[in-house]
Amino acid sequence: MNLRDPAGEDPLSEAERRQIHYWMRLTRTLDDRIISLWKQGRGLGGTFSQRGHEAISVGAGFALGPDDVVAPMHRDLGCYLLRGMTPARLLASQLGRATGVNRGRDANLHGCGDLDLNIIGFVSHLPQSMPVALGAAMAFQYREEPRVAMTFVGDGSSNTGLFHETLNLAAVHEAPLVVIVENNQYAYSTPISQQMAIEDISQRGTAQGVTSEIIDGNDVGAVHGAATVAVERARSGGGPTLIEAKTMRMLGHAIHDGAEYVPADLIDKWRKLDPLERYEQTLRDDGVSDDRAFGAVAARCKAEVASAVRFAEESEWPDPQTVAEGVYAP
Amino acid sequence: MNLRDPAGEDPLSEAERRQIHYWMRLTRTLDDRIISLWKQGRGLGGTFSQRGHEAISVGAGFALGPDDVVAPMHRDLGCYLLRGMTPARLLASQLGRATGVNRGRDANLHGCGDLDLNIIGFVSHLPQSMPVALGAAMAFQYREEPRVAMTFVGDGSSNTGLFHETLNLAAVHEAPLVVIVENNQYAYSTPISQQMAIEDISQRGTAQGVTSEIIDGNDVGAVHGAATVAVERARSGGGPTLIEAKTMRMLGHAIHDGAEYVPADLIDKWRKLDPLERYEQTLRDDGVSDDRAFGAVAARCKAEVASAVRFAEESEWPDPQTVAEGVYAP
Amino acid sequence: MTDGNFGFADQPASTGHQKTYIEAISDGLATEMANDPNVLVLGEDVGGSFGGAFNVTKGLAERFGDRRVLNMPMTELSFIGAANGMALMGLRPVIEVQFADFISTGFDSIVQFAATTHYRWGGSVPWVIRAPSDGGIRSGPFHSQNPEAWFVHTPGLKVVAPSTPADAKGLLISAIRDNNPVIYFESKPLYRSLKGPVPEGEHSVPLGMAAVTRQGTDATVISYGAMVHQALAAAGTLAGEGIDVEVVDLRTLKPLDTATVLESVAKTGRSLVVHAANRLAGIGAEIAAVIAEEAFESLDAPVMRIGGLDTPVPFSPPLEDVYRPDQHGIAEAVRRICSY
Amino acid sequence: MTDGNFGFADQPASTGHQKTYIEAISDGLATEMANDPNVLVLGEDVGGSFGGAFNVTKGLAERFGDRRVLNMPMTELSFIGAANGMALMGLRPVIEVQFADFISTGFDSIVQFAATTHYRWGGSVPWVIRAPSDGGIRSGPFHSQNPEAWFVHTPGLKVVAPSTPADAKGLLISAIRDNNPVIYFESKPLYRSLKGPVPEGEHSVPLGMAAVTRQGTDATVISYGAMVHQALAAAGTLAGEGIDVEVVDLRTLKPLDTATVLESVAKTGRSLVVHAANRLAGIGAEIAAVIAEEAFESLDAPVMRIGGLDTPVPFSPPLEDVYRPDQHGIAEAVRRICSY
Ligand SMILES: Cc1ncc(C[n+]2csc(CCOP(=O)(O)OP(=O)(O)O)c2C)c(N)n1
Ligand SMILES: Cc1ncc(C[n+]2csc(CCOP(=O)(O)OP(=O)(O)O)c2C)c(N)n1
Ligand SMILES: [Mg+2]
Ligand SMILES: [Mg+2]
Repeated sequence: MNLRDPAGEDPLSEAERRQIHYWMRLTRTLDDRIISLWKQGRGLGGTFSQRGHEAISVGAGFALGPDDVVAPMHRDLGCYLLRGMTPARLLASQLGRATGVNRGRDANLHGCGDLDLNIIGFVSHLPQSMPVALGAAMAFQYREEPRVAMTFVGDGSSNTGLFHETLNLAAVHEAPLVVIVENNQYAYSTPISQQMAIEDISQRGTAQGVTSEIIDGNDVGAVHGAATVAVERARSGGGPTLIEAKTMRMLGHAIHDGAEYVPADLIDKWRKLDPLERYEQTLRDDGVSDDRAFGAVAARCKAEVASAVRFAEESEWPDPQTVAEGVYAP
Repeated sequence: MNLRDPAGEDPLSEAERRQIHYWMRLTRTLDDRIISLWKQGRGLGGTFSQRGHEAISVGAGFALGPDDVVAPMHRDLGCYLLRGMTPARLLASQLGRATGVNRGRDANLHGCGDLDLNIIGFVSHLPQSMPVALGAAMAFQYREEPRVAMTFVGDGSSNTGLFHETLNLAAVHEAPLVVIVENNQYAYSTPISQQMAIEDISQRGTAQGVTSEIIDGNDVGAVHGAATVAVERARSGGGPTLIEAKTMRMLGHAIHDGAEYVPADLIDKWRKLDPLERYEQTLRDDGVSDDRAFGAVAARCKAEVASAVRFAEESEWPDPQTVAEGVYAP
Repeated sequence: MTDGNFGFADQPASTGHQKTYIEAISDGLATEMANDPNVLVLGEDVGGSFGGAFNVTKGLAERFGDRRVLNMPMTELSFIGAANGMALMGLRPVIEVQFADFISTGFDSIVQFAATTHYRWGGSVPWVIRAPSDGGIRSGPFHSQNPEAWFVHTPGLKVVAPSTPADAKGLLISAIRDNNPVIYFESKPLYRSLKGPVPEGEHSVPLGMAAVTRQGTDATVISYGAMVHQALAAAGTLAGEGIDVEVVDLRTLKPLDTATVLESVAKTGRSLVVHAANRLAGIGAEIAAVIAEEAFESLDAPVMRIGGLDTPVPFSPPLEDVYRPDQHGIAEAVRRICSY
Repeated sequence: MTDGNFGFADQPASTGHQKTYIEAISDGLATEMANDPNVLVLGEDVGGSFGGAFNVTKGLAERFGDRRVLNMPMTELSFIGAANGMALMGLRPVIEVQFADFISTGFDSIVQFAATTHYRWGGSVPWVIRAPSDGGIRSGPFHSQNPEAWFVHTPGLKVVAPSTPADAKGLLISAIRDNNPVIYFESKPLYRSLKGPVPEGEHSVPLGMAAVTRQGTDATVISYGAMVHQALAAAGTLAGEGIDVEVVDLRTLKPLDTATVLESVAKTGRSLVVHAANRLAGIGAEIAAVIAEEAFESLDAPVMRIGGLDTPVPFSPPLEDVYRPDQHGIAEAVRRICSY
C-alpha cells in the first residue's frame, strides 16, 4: 500500500509491483544462499546479511531512474541487484574472483561500484558514501542535468559528524540528494539507546533544514512511495530529503556474530513484520499475484542464484601478476 | 538585566556586577592594545580581535566556579583573563616570549592552557575543544566530582561534524557540559547564509537531545544568567546545555583582514549594541556605578595593560637550546 | 640500553602461563584496571557482555562495572577527543578503535590535539589507543591496514607494536602508565595463532627498547609485529643453509631504539628491514636511512627493505599473498645481501 | 626520463612574464578553468570578491561565475568527500584547504575514499587539493605544517610540491588534468618572495619528473619546495669554497623520480636530502633508503638527511629558526659529506 496516496491506490502498475516483489525475493534468496555458503566454509572473509532490509533497498532503489546515481552501503543488496549488478558478479566479488565486480580487490559488498550502472562503490569508513553522493548531486546541478543521487546510511552512521556535515551542505546547496536512513536499531552490538538520546533520527535532518520524514521500513510500498516523492522533489529543484526507515537487523552484524545481545522478543516482534511476507500478502490481497506465481518467482530466483554460485565458484582467481595494476587511472 | 529573573532583579551582587564590568573593560582594553601594537608592527604573526564578544566570554566565564574547567577559543580573551591568566602572560605569549603562557611554542591565543587555572588550551582545528571539554565533563562524572566543563564555539564551527558528534555524546552521557555558541554571523569571509540553511544554531542542539536556547550575546546579564542556569543544571546532574549567543564580529577575521565583505550597515547596527557600553548604561541606570567609577576602571585597565606590554616586550626570548624539550611529558 | 637485552632477556621464556597473544592483551588491560582506578576503557561495542569485535574487553564490564567500560557511538573523532579531555583531567583512558583502519577517522584528535598539547602548554594526555592492525586474513583494504608510519612521523606520539604475548601484556601496561598518548598496534594475525608464556600479575616491558629475538652473525633482520615471526621462520630456513641471521624486534616504533639496531648491524654488516605496512615511505625507510647514515662503515651490502606493495591491501588470497611480505621473500632477500 | 632535463631545460628561464609564485598559481588555475568547463573551485572563503585566505582565487568568481567557485562551510571532511563525488561524475574539482594543516580534518575522504577507489572498482577521482604549506613565517604549529609524508605513504595518491613560479603553474595544470587525486603542496614562504618567468597560456610540467636545478660534480642535494632555494644558496656559498653542488628539485613527491636522483648520485657519490617537514620518517627517509640500496656502490660518504625537528613547529622566532633547516645547515652538512 502506498502511503502517499490517501485513496489507497498504488501508483505503481501491477507489473511494476510484481517486479518489486521479484527483486525482494531475489535479494532474500541470494542473501540466504550467501549465509549458507559461509556457514559451509565456502565463503571468503566476512559477509553481511541484509535480511529484513529488502523493503528499503528495493523500495528506494526502484524509485530511481536509470540515469540517477546510487551509493548504497553494506546491507543494500537489493539495490545493487535492481540496478543491474548480477548475482553472479556479486558472488564472484564476495569470493574474491577475477570475474567479480572489483576483480578481487575488495571484500563482500565493499567496493561494488560500477559507473555503467550508476552505482558508486563504498568504503568501510561510514558514512563516506554520503558526501560522495552529495558531490554527485552537486555535479548534476552544476551541469544542469535532471539527475538525482541517492544514498543509504545506518542508525549508527547517523551519529557521525559526516552525516550532519553532509546534510547541512546538501541543504545549503539545495542539492538533488535523497538520503535513506536504515534505522535497524543496532550498530553492531550497540542498541540505539546507547548511541543517541533521541527517538527519531529524522529530526537530525530537520535540524539542518532538510525535508525529513519517518516511514515503516518494512513496508515496501511506503518506502517506494516516500522515495518517489523525494526523488521527484530533488529532480524538480526542491532540494534534499531524508527518509528515516524504521526496521530491524534480523541477524548478527556480520556472519560471525550470533547477536546474543539482542533481546529475543525484539526479533520475534519484527519477524512478524517480515517485509517480503508482508508484500506478498498485499499482492495477494490486491489480487496482483498469488502463491503459484510466488512459487514460480522463488524457483526462478533459486535457479538464478544457483547458477551464480556455480559461476562464482568456478571463476578463476585474479592473476597475482596484476596485483599492482589499476592503482592509478591512466 | 538578568533575563532569568522575571522580576527584573539581578541575582548578582553590586560588587559582582562591578567585577563583570571590570573584566569586560580589561578585555576591551587589552584587545585594543593588541590591535594597535600589531598595527605598529610590534606584533608577531597574526592575532584575532574579540571586540564585541566581551559579554559572551566574560558573562559565561563568570558563571563558573573555580574548580570548573573551561576550554575557550580564539575570541574568548575575557574568559582567559577572569580565570586568572594575566595580561602580562597573555601578551608575552602573543609576542613569542619565554615568559608567555606557552613559552613561545604557540601563536596568539592558541595553546593558552594552564590546568592550575583550569583552562584547557586550544588547537586551530575547530572545534577540537568541544570533545575535550566533554571528556573533562565525563571525567568529573566518572569521579563523581561536582564540577562542570564549559566550552565556546563559533557559528562556522557549528557546521562541523565534531560539533554534532560532541553534542550527541554529551546527551547520551548526560554530561555536565555547557556549550556556548558565539554566533557572530561570519566564519572568516563566509556569512552564515552561505554556511547553513537554518536560522538558529540552537536547533542543532535540540536535535541531539541537548537543552538549547538562544540569547542576546551582547547582553552580559543575559549571557551570565543563562550560563548560570546551565552550569547549575550540569552540576546537579541535569545534563548538557547549548546556549546560542547571537552577536557580531566587529572587526576582520584576524588582524590582516579588513572585512570589506561585511556590509557597512550591519556593522553600524551592531555598533549601537556594543556590549560594554550597554552594560555601563545598565549599571548607571541601576545605580550600581557611574562615569567616575568607569573612568577609574578604565585607567586601572590601561595601566595594567601598559605594564603588561612593558613586561612582554622586555621579556627574554625562549632559549633555542630548549626547542626540543617538552614534547613528551616525563 | 641494550645490555642484557639479547636472547629473550626480558622475554620470560620459561615463566608465566601460556596465553595467546589476544589473551595477553586482555590480561594486561585487566591487570592495569585492577591496579589503577583511573584506567577506563572506551570504544565501539567494548562494553556490556559483548566485549568488542574481538572480545578483548569481554568480562571487563562485569568485573569493573559499566562506568569503567564505555560503549561509544561510531564517532572516533569525538570519542578520542573526549579521551583527550579525560586524560587531561588525570584519567588514563584505553581506547579501542574497532580496526586500526578506522583510526584515520579520529585523526585530528590524535595528531593535532593529543600529540601537540604537552609541547605547547604542558598538558599531559596519557591515553592508549589499541588498534587491531595488519592483514593476511582475507579482510580486504579496510580491515587490514598498518598505518603506523603516519603516527611515527607525527611529533608527540609514542607507538608500540608487540610481537609476543609477553610483550603484548608488558607493553600495554607500560603504555597505560606512560604520561603521553601511545598508539598500541596489536596484530590481528597473531591474536589466536600465537601462544607464549605470559607472567601473571605485574609485568611491564619498557617502551623504547628493541629486543634481539634471535642472535646471529651474518645479517640483521629488523622487524616488528607479525613479521618478526616470518623473520624467525626465514632465519630457521637460512640456518640450514649456513646463514646465521640476527632478528631484531623493534617492539616500540616511536621512540625507535636505533642503538640496538646499529649495534646489531655493526656486528653483522648486513641488514634487511621488514614490515607488513606499505614499504614506500614506511618506517623501514627511516630505519634504513639511519643505518645508511650511521653504520655506513660497517656495511658489507646495501641495506634492503621489504614491505607491502604501494597498493591498497587487496582482498583476494592470490593478490594478498603477493602483496604481503613472508618468510620466503625474507629468506630470498637475506640470501641476496649475504651473497653481495 | 631525465634527458634534456638538466639546467632548467623545462624551466623556461628566458620566456614568459615575471610573476610571483602565488600569481603563477592563480594563473594556472584561471588558465585551466578557461580551458575546461569541468574545472571548478571549492573551499573555505574562496568565492565572491574575497578569493581565499591568500587571494589565490580572487577574481575567479567574477570571471567564471559563482557556480564555478564555491564557498564551503568549514567542513573539510564533507567537502572533500563531495569533491570525490563530483570527480566520479566527471568534474575536476580544485579544492583549497585554507592551510595544509587542515588537510588532516578531511583525512578519510582523501586516504580512504579517493586514494583507493580506482584500485578497488575503477572509478576515477580526478581532483586536486591545493594545500598552502610550510613555515618560517611565524605562524606557529597549526599554520606551518608540511604533512606530505602521510600522503606519499598512502597508495593511490599523487603528490606535487613546486619550487618555482613556472613549475607552480605547470604542475598545477598537469595535476588538474591528471585522472587521479593529486595533492598540490604550495609553499607559503615562496608566495610573494619568489618571482620568476612564467609562460603565458598553456604550460604544463609533467608529474613524476624531477629537475636538476643546478649542475655540480661533488655532491647532490635533493630537495623540494622552499628548501630548494636554501639548497641553491648553500651551493652558491660552497662554490666559493671549491665545492661544486648539484641540486635536484623533486617537484613531484609521488610518484618519486628516483631515476634522476640515482643518476645524480651516481655522478657525485655524495648526497644530502633536505626538507622542511619533520625529518623523522619523512620523505627524506625514503629517498635516503633508495639511495642507500640502489646507489650503494657509488657512495663515497653516507647519505645524510636534514629536516624539521621531531617537535610541533614552534611559534617563536628563535625556536622556529633552529627547528627549520636553512642554507647554513645545508652548507655545513655538505662540507661534512664532502670531507668524509
Ligand atoms: C568510521 C567507522 N568506524 C567503525 C566502523 C566499524 N563498523 C562497521 S559497521 C558498524 C556498525 C554500523 O552501524 P549502522 O550504521 O547502524 O549500520 P548497520 O550495520 O546496522 O546496517 C561499525 C561500527 C566503520 N565501518 N566505520
Ligand atoms: C578544521 C579547520 N578548518 C579551517 C580553519 C581555518 N579557520 C580558522 S577560524 C575560521 C572561521 C571560524 O569561524 P567561526 O567558527 O564562526 O568562529 P569566528 O572566527 O567567527 O569566531 C576558519 C575557517 C580551522 N581553524 N579549522
Ligand atoms: Mg544499524
Ligand atoms: Mg563566526
